[in-house]
Amino acid sequence: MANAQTPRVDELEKGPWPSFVKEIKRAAEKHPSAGDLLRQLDLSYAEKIGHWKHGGIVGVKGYGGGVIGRYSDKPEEFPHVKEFHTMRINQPSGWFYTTEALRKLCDIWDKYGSGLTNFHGSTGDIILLGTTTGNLQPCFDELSDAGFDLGGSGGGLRTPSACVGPARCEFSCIDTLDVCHSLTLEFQDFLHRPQWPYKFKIKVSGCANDCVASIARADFAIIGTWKGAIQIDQAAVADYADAGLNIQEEVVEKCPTGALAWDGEKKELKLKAEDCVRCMHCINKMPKALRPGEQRGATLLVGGKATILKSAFLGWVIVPFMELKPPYTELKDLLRRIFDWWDENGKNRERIGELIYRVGMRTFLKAVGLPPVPQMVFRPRANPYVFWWPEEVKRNA
Amino acid sequence: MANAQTPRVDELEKGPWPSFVKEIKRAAEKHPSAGDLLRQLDLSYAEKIGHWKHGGIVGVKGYGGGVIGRYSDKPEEFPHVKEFHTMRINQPSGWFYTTEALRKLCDIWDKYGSGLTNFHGSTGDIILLGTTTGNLQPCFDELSDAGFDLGGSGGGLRTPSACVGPARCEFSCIDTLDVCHSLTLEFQDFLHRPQWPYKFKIKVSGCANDCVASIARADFAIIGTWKGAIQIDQAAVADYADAGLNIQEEVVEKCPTGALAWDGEKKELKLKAEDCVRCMHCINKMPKALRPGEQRGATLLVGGKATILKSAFLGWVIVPFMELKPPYTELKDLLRRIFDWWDENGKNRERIGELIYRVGMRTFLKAVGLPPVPQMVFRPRANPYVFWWPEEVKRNA
Amino acid sequence: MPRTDFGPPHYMEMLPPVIKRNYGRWKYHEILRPGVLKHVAESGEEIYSIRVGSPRLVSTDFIREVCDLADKYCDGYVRFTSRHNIEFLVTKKENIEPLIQEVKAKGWPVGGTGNCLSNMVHTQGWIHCHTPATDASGIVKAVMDELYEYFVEEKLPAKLRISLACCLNMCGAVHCSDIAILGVHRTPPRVDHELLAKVSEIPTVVASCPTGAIRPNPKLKSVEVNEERCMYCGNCFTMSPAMQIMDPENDGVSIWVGGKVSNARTAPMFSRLAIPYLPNNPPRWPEVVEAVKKLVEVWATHARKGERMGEWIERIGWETFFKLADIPFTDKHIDDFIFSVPTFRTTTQFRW
Amino acid sequence: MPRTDFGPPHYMEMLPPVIKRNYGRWKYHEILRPGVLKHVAESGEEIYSIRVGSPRLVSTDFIREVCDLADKYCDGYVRFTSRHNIEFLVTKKENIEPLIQEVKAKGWPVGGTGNCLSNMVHTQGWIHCHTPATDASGIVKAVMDELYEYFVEEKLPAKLRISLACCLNMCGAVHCSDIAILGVHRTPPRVDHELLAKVSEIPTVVASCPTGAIRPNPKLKSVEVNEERCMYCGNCFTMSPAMQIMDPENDGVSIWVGGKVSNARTAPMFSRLAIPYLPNNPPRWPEVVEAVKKLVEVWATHARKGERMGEWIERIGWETFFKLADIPFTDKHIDDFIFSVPTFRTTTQFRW
Ligand code: SRM
Ligand code: SRM
Ligand code: SRM
Ligand code: SRM
Ligand code: SF4
Ligand code: SF4
Ligand code: SF4
Ligand code: SF4
Ligand code: SF4
Ligand code: SF4
Ligand code: SF4
Ligand code: SF4
Repeated sequence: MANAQTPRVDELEKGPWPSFVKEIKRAAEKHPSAGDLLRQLDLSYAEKIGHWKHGGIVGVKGYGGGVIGRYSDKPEEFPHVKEFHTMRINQPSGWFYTTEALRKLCDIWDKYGSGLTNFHGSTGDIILLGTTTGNLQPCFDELSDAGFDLGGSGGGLRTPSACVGPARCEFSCIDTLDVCHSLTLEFQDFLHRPQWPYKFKIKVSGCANDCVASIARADFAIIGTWKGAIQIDQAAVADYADAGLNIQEEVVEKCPTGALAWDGEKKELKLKAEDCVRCMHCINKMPKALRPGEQRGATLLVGGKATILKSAFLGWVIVPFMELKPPYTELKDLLRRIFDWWDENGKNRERIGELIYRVGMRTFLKAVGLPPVPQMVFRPRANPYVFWWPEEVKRNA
Repeated sequence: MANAQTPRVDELEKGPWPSFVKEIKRAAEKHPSAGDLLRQLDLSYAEKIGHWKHGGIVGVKGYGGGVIGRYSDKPEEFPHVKEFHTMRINQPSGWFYTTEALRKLCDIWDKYGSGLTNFHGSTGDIILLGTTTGNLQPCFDELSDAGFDLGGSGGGLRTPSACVGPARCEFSCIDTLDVCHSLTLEFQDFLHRPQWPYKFKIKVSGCANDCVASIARADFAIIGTWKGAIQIDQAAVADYADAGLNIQEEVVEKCPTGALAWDGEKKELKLKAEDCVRCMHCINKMPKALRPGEQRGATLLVGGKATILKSAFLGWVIVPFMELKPPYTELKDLLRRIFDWWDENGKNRERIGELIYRVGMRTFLKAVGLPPVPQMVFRPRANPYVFWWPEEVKRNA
Repeated sequence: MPRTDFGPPHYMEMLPPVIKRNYGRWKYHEILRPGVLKHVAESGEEIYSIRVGSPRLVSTDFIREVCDLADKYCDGYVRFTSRHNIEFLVTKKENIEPLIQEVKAKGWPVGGTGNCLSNMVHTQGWIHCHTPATDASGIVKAVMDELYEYFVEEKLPAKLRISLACCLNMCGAVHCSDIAILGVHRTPPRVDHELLAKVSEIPTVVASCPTGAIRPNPKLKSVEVNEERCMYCGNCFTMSPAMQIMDPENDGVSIWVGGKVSNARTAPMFSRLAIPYLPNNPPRWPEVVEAVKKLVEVWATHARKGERMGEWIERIGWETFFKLADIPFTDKHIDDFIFSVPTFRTTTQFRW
Repeated sequence: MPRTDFGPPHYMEMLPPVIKRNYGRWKYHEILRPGVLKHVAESGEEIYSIRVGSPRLVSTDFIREVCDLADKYCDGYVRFTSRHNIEFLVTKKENIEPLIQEVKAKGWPVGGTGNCLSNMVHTQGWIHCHTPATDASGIVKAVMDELYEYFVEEKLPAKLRISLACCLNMCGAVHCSDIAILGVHRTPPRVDHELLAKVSEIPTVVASCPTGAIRPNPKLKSVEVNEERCMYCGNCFTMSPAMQIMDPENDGVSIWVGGKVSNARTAPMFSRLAIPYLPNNPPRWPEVVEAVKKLVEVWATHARKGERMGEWIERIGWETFFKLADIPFTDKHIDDFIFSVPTFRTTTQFRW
């Protein structure tokens, strides 16, 4: 037991929020590696520095990714975490589980690993935290029998994820779970055998609330939206008003484009449909009364990512509206063209957004065959450094 | 006379707006160079290309700038504009003139030049358009006797300019004319003997209306502002209301920060002074009723410029508030520190804004001794690429 | 050879029957109380989701406990959210109360919905990564302990999303959070010349530096860092173990505010620098906890109903924010990276 | 040796007595009608300014005519504005009408105040510069002829400021105008190798290119242009006459909209690309005149009272602007220079 040996981290057993230290200790009861992990962590707390060595490539047969190699830099002191690799397991769309599936996972992990997990990793995978090099293959074999495949790592497609969508949300304009699953299956080769300049993430949200943060965290964001007017049930609007919702202040005045007006006398909400930018706010506030318009589809954005190297980017609109019906051929074709172009033109460790920034949106659009539309920009360029394609000017003598 | 020979430009004698072609023709009556200018222009209209050679350095004794050398590339065809240099003459602050002074200028220019001018150039100078190399010095000598000095050109200070300010505008929070004149005199050496990496422009506006476009067109913009609440004459506000001004819609709702409220019953305008960002809008709308607050001074901005090379910049706030009283010592000292730093660190053809962009605002602020304040930015940085000065971290072994 | 490329389990196999029946045909939802969502389908069927906070770093036994409850009250179905909370999916209304009682008895918090603080998205830290400037789970625990009330009760002006990432790689995607805690290095990498010569290619290491701070040192078959140009991003360390960037003396934590992801009302916004540095002070990082708490409170006190942190700050202006939050503004707050210029104030409009 | 460095005439010598007496003590102003301002001092004294449009490129005789009028009606004082209009400074109210009559008789327009179009700020063009992509005075004359009514009558929603610059140097500072006309080159410079070898230093020419499109050609003692990377800025031509950029076949005019300078209501804004290219069609550039007129009219029709062009566009969104203005949106409208990223739409909020 780790107890007396870890005075610093033990402090984190206190307090109302559930304690990861308790969890590590629970795992340590069965798994010596969990005990060593906690002791090494306690040392880190004393010294204010991590104790893992740099990287290390390990894996399972047939896959180029899905495992993060990790080695302690104090293997003598903490022999059970000498090797302590993470397995990334592709979660089911929307993170729904039967208890049966979960129990199977736990059993396998108790057999081969540290008994510690992240439910989930911040890309969305099931993170099985810590096992030895030798255990990777047998563990994967059993996982595979149980129906669980590896997720992504390295320079390839990363595990796509999707919001709960049509499974439990009335706002969803697309079948997020199916889109996510279908893309995962379609592009598994890229997911399992990294072959690109860098990572590529796809996330799918059913509406502009963007509950998987796709615009911030995915190179390719798929966000449900609609055309046509919001569907309004005026009686239900009146009910919200009667129930005390201040529609003028809390709904109308917060509409970003002033598309709404509230007639307090008639208890009628008026919409200038052409001004609505589908931000979801009014619908969020009155889900019983308002629903997205009837023609559903998605806005596609490219380029979202964290800060390395050219600073963080939010995704940029590249397709304002695409209908998404299985088998999602148009979407998949577009993705393939994007992958190809990026693969061919991207430098090592250059995310697609950075490549587009470097060579210009016009080059990207031309290459992947998308028409430029004003929805792609907040505002047009302010500098006169316009490029002309050779065919657009008269040839000089 | 140029007439039949210039069929294209002659078209521009038609129409209600006063015609520059007529002006050239008027000058051509006395000055053959003006006639040749028009004929060369007509050729340009035919060929859609300019007919001036590249650059050419000419000048007057004791000065390094103030003259733009210009030579026709068709000297045989248009011998009178073989040499056709422009003299930039420093205008008086605010572009006020006695007719006496103007007549003197005209006489000198008729004697030595083409009889053509720009009143004024877009930096603000009086532009005497076109003379020969030989005439430059005698022309300047007579101008100098008449009290007119040269303006700027090349890599140095450019002729400062100022809005009409206290001379005729009730909004002015500073003595724009005096600031402009005083800075011009103080820094004449930099104006007349260019010695810097590139040009440097100063413009002075009395208030945020910025009638000399200083924020867009000056490396260093001085814009009058105030502290404390706008002074409100409620009776005069009521008069505006009575006269039909829709104060709610045209004033209150246009306030960028919602600092105003209109009590239509009491005919009272209420101001949340701490929210006022001194945009001038309400004062513009009701000059009889509202006046800037009592503590007057200026906001100083640096970096404004046109597009070459790193794209156009608008000026950046570097001093939110400085009192400006003659002899403007604090202002002049700051300018001197800025000149020195830029002179030392700027690359050839690098405007100060571009230098600051290249090395970082923090380097600039430290060098010129200005404290960082949040008024300098719309919002703080979003990337984590923070530099620490060596003295701010513990030294490593 | 085991089979490969079969993909994740099909989601349909994981959905409770009520969801399968009403898939894509939900009508509306209500939040009954913090942590309890009710979704009503067009068919009239209902599902209740009980949201429960999780430390995310959990043992298999924890998952089994979750399964036990799901078996007992949810016909064996459960889900996790995009912020790593657990959602028990209840169809029988009468199961809600007993489930919540059992959950609470375990010391697990119910909440995180509506205008609550939700779970903190976070990363590995000293638990599993090789480049952290701080720990992840430890700070998260300390912060969530302190802000516990905001998870279980709905008493904030709007949603509050706090995230943490332990280095500039920002795995927690802290760049768009209401409040973000970000581990930062503050000193240039120290080059281990011997190791570098052995394991790395010099051009790769040189190219890895976004500021061009690394130049070759052919003599040592290694590289050299121009310390003045280094902004401690750690990218060279990612490329080479010989560029050690962890520094126990100077590593620490920065605090960012005002980010958001959703498109509701305002466009998504980046988090922006509030506090450039706080020391690593394990096990409970009191300075960090205190700073985050103050930020939550100053926002909760001043914001209007429905105003996310960033929306509030944009309304009052960052200059007012720094004043109200009592945070010193330094040269570090002024951007000096690629896109700095559009952040500079190009107007005389500002507050004193 | 003549004296040097004596500076411009002191402004005080140039001010009419009424201004000297009331300097800094003006109380308010009114616009009596287009082109006629009345300023009232705290002392109760008044000054009337009659604003008169000028072609800016004027002969000495024109100035003398102005002086004649100023002598007759203004005690010998006159000023020019920052947009190159003339302002006659009248103290005697009874002088206003006769002055205006005389001005009009000369064919000079009175106006440009308040919600009028003012004079166009512009540049040299083929009259005096060595790098223009178009003429200046000619287009200005053609446009002002067409928009004349907006100068002399106040019938626009707000101020309208049109500017013109004849090349990317933007001497007219068109970058912050409601409507800007900008001469553009569209083909890379043609290198005159012989000349270059003679007059220019290769490193200087190479360094002059912001996109790094120029590389040395040591063989020819000259340079070479990578045409794909050139965006025709003309900076290399400024540095070397051997880099000829003027191209009669392809040079022309672009149109920009929505800029403003003042801080009133909204912060200053850059003008943004509306029409990437219109041909040079002297002497009256009908395509340009037509395009500008259409822009003025679409704004005048749709904007709310008091809304500058850019304020109107920002309210309705650029996507709506392109629709209403009936201007095709092309890849050229999407920024691809240094600060492009912050212009990309990072939200799902947009109009169809
Ligand atoms: C369960 C979950 C989706 C999932 O697939 O897991 C989800 C579910 C719902 N979200 Fe969400 N959101 C979820 C993550 C998010 C995220 C992502 C994140 O936080 O990382 C966002 C973006 C946050 C941001 O902007 O920074 C998000 C922004 C929203 C919004 C917009 C909030 C706003 O006003 O800015 C709404 C609308 C609302 O709450 O009124 C919303 C609304 C909803 C609704 C009401 C949708 C519905 O009708 O069912 C769901 C219950 C909300 C609640 O908790 O009060 N959801 N939601 C996620 C729960 C995470 C958690 O455990 O806390
Ligand atoms: C495990 C995880 C954090 C977690 O605790 O949840 C993680 C862990 C690591 N990330 Fe990450 N990233 C994880 C999600 C993210 C996210 C969030 C997301 O995907 O939504 C981001 C931000 C979004 C993005 O991709 O931009 C993220 C941005 C990075 C970056 C910076 C990428 C960039 O372009 O800015 C790196 C650096 C790199 O790849 O070299 C990185 C690198 C790493 C490495 C592999 C460290 C390295 O330098 O090689 C970390 C391994 C830790 C370990 O030992 O396990 N990780 N990483 C997340 C993956 C779990 C999963 O598969 O579900
Ligand atoms: C005479 C002049 C100053 C000078 O030193 O020469 C001047 C004079 C006045 N300006 Fe101006 N402005 C003058 C150029 C400018 C400029 C610069 C420019 O256009 O290049 C601007 C910035 C334009 C921009 O934003 O793009 C400018 C933006 C303003 C504004 C703000 C307008 C707005 O709402 O955006 C006001 C306030 C107003 O008109 O209500 C203003 C107000 C005024 C007032 C009313 C000030 C006063 O109390 O005397 C003056 C008469 C205005 C009128 O014409 O209706 N002045 N004014 C300039 C006349 C130029 C001309 O001939 O048209
Ligand atoms: C005469 C004038 C235009 C006019 O018709 O009014 C002018 C004319 C020239 N400008 Fe300018 N600029 C003139 C005001 C401006 C302005 C406006 C201003 O000062 O408010 C600007 C924009 C503001 C700025 O400085 O950024 C301006 C930005 C440029 C630039 C680009 C600078 C940049 O950093 O972007 C150049 C290029 C250069 O200097 O190499 C330039 C260069 C030139 C040169 C010297 C051509 C060259 O490449 O060497 C032009 C000489 C024309 C000639 O033959 O007379 N001129 N130039 C203006 C000066 C008159 C005066 O002294 O009053
Ligand atoms: S993104 Fe929209 S559809 Fe998806 S869970 Fe959130 S609110 Fe529902
Ligand atoms: S969805 Fe958003 S933009 Fe559309 S009407 Fe509702 S609040 Fe306005
Ligand atoms: S800038 Fe202000 S003070 Fe100067 S003229 Fe314009 S309105 Fe008057
Ligand atoms: S000056 Fe501008 S910000 Fe201040 S109260 Fe008036 S309108 Fe509002
Ligand atoms: S944020 Fe940095 S230290 Fe933390 S897990 Fe990600 S890569 Fe590792
Ligand atoms: S830490 Fe970043 S900036 Fe510093 S040397 Fe390494 S790569 Fe360059
Ligand atoms: S804009 Fe260009 S062409 Fe026109 S005057 Fe200025 S430098 Fe010359
Ligand atoms: S025109 Fe500009 S971009 Fe083209 S080669 Fe010359 S300097 Fe480079």
